[in-house]
Amino acid sequence: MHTNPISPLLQLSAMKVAYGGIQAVKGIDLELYRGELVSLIGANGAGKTTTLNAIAGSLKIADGEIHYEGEKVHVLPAHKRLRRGIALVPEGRGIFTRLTVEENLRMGAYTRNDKAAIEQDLERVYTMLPRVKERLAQIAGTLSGGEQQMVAIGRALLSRPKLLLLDEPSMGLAPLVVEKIFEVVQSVAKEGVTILLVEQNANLALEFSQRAYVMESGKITLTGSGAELLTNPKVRAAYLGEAA
Amino acid sequence: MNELALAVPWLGKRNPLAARWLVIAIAIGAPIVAMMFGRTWVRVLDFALLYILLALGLNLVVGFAGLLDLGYIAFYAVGAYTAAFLASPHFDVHLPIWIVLPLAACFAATAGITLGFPVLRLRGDYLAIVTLGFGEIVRIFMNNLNYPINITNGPQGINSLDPIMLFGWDLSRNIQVTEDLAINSLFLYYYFFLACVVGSIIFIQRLQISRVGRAWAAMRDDELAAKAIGINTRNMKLLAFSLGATFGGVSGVLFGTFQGFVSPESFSLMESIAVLTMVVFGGMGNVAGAIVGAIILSALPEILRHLAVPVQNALFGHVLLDPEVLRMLLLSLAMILMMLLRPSGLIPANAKYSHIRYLKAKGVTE
Amino acid sequence: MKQTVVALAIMGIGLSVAQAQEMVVKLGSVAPLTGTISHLGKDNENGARLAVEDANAKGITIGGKKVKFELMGEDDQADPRTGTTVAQRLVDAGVKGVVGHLNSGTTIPASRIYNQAGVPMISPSATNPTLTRQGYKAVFRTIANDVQQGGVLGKFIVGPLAAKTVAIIDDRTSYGQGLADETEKAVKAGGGKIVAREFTTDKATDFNAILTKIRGAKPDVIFFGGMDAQGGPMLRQLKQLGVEAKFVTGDGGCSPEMIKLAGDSIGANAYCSMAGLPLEKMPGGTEFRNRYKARFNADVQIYSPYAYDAATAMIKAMQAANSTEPAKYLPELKKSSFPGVTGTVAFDDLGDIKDGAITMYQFKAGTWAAM
Amino acid sequence: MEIFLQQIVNGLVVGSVYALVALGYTMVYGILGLINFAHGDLVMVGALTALQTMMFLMGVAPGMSPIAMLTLSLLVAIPVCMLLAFTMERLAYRPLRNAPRLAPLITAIGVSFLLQTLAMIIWGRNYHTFPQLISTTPLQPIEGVFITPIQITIIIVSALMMAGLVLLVTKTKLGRAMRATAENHRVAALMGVDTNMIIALTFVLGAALAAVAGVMFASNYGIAHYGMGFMPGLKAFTAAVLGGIGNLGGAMLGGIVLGLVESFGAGYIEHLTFGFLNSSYQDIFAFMILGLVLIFKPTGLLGERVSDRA
Amino acid sequence: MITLLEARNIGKRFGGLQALSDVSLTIRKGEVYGLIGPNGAGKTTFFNVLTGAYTPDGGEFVFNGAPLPSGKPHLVVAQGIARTFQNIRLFRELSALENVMAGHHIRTTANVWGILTQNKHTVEEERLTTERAYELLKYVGIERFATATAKNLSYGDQRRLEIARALATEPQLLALDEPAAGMNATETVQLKNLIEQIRGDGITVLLIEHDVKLVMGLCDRVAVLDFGRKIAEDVPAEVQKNDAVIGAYLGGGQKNAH
Repeated sequence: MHTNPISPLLQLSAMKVAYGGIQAVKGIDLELYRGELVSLIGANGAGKTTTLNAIAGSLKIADGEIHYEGEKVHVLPAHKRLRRGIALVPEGRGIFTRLTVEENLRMGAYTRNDKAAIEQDLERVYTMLPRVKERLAQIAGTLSGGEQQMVAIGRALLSRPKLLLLDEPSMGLAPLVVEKIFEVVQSVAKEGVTILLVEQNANLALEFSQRAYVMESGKITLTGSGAELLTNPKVRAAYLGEAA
Repeated sequence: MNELALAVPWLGKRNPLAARWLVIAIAIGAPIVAMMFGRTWVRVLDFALLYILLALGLNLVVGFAGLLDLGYIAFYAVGAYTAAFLASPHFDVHLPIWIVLPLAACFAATAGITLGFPVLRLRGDYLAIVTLGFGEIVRIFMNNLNYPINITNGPQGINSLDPIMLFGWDLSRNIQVTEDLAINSLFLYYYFFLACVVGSIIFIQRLQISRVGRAWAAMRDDELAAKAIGINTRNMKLLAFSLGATFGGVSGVLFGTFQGFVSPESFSLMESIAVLTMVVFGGMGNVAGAIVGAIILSALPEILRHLAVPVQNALFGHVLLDPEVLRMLLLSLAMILMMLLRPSGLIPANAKYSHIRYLKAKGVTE
Repeated sequence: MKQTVVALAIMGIGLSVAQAQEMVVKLGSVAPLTGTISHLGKDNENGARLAVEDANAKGITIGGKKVKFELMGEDDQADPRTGTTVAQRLVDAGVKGVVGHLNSGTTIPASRIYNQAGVPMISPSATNPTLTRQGYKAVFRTIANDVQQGGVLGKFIVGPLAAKTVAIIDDRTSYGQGLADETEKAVKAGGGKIVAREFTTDKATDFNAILTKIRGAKPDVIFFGGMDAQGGPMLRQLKQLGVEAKFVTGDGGCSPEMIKLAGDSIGANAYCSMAGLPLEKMPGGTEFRNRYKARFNADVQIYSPYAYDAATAMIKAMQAANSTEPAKYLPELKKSSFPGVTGTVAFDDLGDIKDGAITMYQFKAGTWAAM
Repeated sequence: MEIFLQQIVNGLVVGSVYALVALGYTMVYGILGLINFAHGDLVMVGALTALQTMMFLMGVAPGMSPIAMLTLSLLVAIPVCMLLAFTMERLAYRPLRNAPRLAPLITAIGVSFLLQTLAMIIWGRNYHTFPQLISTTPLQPIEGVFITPIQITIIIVSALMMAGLVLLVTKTKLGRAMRATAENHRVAALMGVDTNMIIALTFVLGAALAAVAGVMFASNYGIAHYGMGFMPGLKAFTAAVLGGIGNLGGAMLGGIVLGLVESFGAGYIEHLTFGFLNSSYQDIFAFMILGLVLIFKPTGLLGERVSDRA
Repeated sequence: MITLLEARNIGKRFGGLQALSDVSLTIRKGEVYGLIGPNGAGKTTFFNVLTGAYTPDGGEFVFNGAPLPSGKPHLVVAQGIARTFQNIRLFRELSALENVMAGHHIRTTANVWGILTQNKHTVEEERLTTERAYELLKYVGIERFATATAKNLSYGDQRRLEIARALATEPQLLALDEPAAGMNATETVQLKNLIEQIRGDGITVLLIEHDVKLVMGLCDRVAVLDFGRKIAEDVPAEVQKNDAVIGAYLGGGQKNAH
């Protein structure tokens, strides 16, 4: 399909999400263009994860619209959105703990039937994530947190996504591991995959992102380039409680 | 009683007081109306009351405390056999009902704790299968304990249980009021059972609105949080098992003495399932649901039995399906459709665990 | 009374309006029509139905009125509680007599209700001795009880079969256990030795474990107290396990169904007992079998001839008393004595079938042949 | 000694059937957390459908070889059961996926009654003789130990079917998707798995196994009846829990263990309890073993710690 | 200052993950003590070990000078420690009032016999429990929802209800696990006031919180956990300046926005 290069790959308009009686996302607008790495930062409970889940189709939206490649995708179930190229690496990694590492990776290619290409992609993931390759036959639940995160990202890549949604890839990981993971994220971005990153580690996220949105209590309160926000005192305030 | 009154369609919400009187009137008048259709229906009502007792007891375990028990009928068996041992020619012991009833309640409660202890750690479906097994084990023991010593008389069952004597009245005999008017024994049983049911409802509602009822509900809704506020979940589970079992035991005694005959066939797995179905069908976790479920599901087969032939004759001009087949068909469809249409049961739980009247002074109302 | 009629009409009971000069007399038949032994239940009902239809065909007149008999068939689900409810239902419906129930466990509690209402009850199949020892005047049976049948079986095992060692299996039902216990007593009394006593259930299909154990005890004869649905597969498994002992069972296994279910595993070493004389030897016995087949498109199972005789006994008693009122025809029923399909139908003081002649059968040429 | 070996054979045969049926319970439980009470009745439908087909075939082609007849009848029985399971899932269980926990259980009991009643209407109340197309003449591989070709077939077919299922589940893409769905519906959907389809498929696969189990069960005992599914169903369910419900290996192990326990229980309990207990307690060994296992290992023999399913 | 709770070298391991290693800290009577750290740092695990949901692999807690029983949550509550949960865990089918009444369970004594006979003690206790629960609802400001079913309350109100329920156990130490998560600014301010009020009433508060602003504004002292270890313990102003803390929080450690 030929699409206008200037039109956004993903566009959320006035999207609201509610569950369990709580309105977690209170009408947000957000755009993502092809090839961008954009991050969504904010305190715990601000609605970031909910936003990602709504885009991927794990949660139904209450109001508003999600356009992807110019098409309304919020009516589609999650598995159909994946087929269109939206992949989510969920918070807490969502590894299938009882499957082996290789099986986890192959689950990523579930919708594909091009066997040869899958094998190629697997090889690419192995080169990108050498530590994963050493553990292919291991039950994924026994991996360390960092390794699991690698597997989760690798798995998402095997669906050949156009849009990759990453939910807190650094959560609970040691700084060295976090660094590794961000290297991977960057290399993925370089290959032209559009990335929307939710991250608590604001410094890191903003450093790597071209643009970022700041969420607070279900609303987007700030937006700008990564560098701009990095020096924005409001961002620091949101995290460390320093007087703004 | 309030829950039951509120459950009365239409009237319940508009005029609870009238609804309450209606419920009382129905409870008292039912057998008289039923008698117009024949004694069968009074007997059906008698059994319905026994099922209400069972359903109330099981609701305590499953609905209030959230413990799925598929072997509940075992306690019914314990009660019935206690009556058979203590008031029949079998051992030639003939104790009065006032001794048999509490003893049976104690035995059943003990059985409840015996079941409860080993299964404390189990949850959900594991608990279900182990309790199912427990029910079968009890039945199989009843069926086989005629050897090497004859305790239960095995599959032959125990016959000629003593009828219930109340203040010198023999409930199994009709009372001749005048020459032409006799009060049928079925009525006597009905009102005696009704008294037991009313007593049970009062007891259960008192339990429900107490620290115990709240602790059960808490445990059911979130066991971890219940522990975190200091509820000793182990003791509460055991209490639920033993109290639930007590109801089973009491209704077992009533069943045994009413039938005059006890045999293991009456305590099959299907009976456990039937009682559970009543509870879920009516609406788990509330007294009114258990009662309505028990009435409907114990009477429905009889009504279907009655209507199967004439209705088919009227509709098709001849009998397409044997009445018993049609009955099974409709019963199974009713179970499926009911759950699909109202998964929370006929009367979804709306149980109260506190008395708002204590807060009247503070201006709190429903 | 008026309300009652209206109420009944509402409930869908069309009160059958008798034609002038024709009196409708209802008889009840109760047996499990659902559940594991429903095939036997339906057989019972069919037997009673055939008797009623025969009587109607003959055109019987009682008390100057032409009588049309109607059979009310009910399902007691082999459940004691349902049994009493159904019994009450029959009494309410004004039946003048009841053929049933099938199991002793349901018959005993139900008999109390019939007795209270004064409605005669004849069970074609409940064999527990207790039934007729409750002191109820209106309770009868056309089948030999466990003591009668077990005694004969035991003597047969140690006598004609000359067994020294016997293994006994029962299905833990009231029938199977009662018969097995009585047979055991008789075998012991006759000097036989019980080398194994094993148990199964009326829902089981696999008996390999207990049969293997019995094989280890090497009995001359294996006796099974239970029904054909277990007996058939049991014979097959005996053969598969290479057991060559003789196989003896009671009337519960004395059916064509048993032969069908045992397939090619049944042979001349299989025996069974049945109360009464063999159908073939009775006047009208073979005829009964053929007519039954023609009418219901099914084979006689076990107890339908007894049900037929039970219903016939009631009808004959009514004719003799010239009344359909239970109180009036009950004395005649007690005095019954006529050649039925299963032998001479006459009751002793308790209501048991008198001198219940019990015939032993051996499997020969594809069928049970009287010995 | 030969008695001991014979009891092993007896236990293995029964256990294989239990295991096959238990797989169906465990698969559905693993993926949905639902006890599909009607699963046992699929065994019955399988057997009776096959019987009907055989009757038909005997009528139209009397000379057909037994193997061909058995195969054809399986080819009818399996799809019938699969279709039935699919319908069951779609109409009775799927709408209840988010309902209170006990609602689907009651529905399942209702479905079980319904299947039995329909079978009673279609096939009548009588016990039917099931043609024993595979020989039941016993062989004696060891003096005093008897085993029939049909029993050997049962053990082999069960083993093959189980192996096939294990291969399917562990080695194929579909199997991966099933395991992934069982572990986490949401994430599986994120991988592009149509979880509804996978769940329906699980039901259907279990039904196929049940159909085969039914035909083998009926062939072995030469008997078929509308109520025949209940007891094996109950035992198989027990076996599944014993092994650790939701776990394929557990279902197989549980089935075999249960078969052996019943067999040895009936054979030896009298000696072990000095004559106090006897084979009349055969049916409770299953539950006693189950109780004991669960007391010491609440998740069954091979079960893993399941997280709170509230 | 009197020490209320002392954690001595607490350790807890899950499989390969050392969730807590050698954590020691001291909470003084009457203070609000904050426990912060990035996601996965071990804060909630510390809570679970403290309240008896888990047994620690090493170390012990001393409360009011006596060791706390481990692995027996109801005994811990009896000693006077109450908690809330990160992902609210109310008794969903009970009303708000009943939730709080359930919380009073451990301080009441009616038994089955008393309940059956409705003796004086039982009736009186029940009345007092009801009134007290209502007072607590009022205390947290949601008394108007007393008869509403817990699951129907708004998120913020559910949080308050959970606190009221914990207070009903009559604790000396109230442990709050991320009470402000998911709250908006106004709700957070109200929560802050509530916690201050609780402290004012003499109850010691242990607070896990992500909202650092809230923690800094509220706590007397703060401990920071990172990878299961305590990396700092001090008054808020000092903690905020601590490099290790800034590194753990804003990430990377190498990038410092000062």
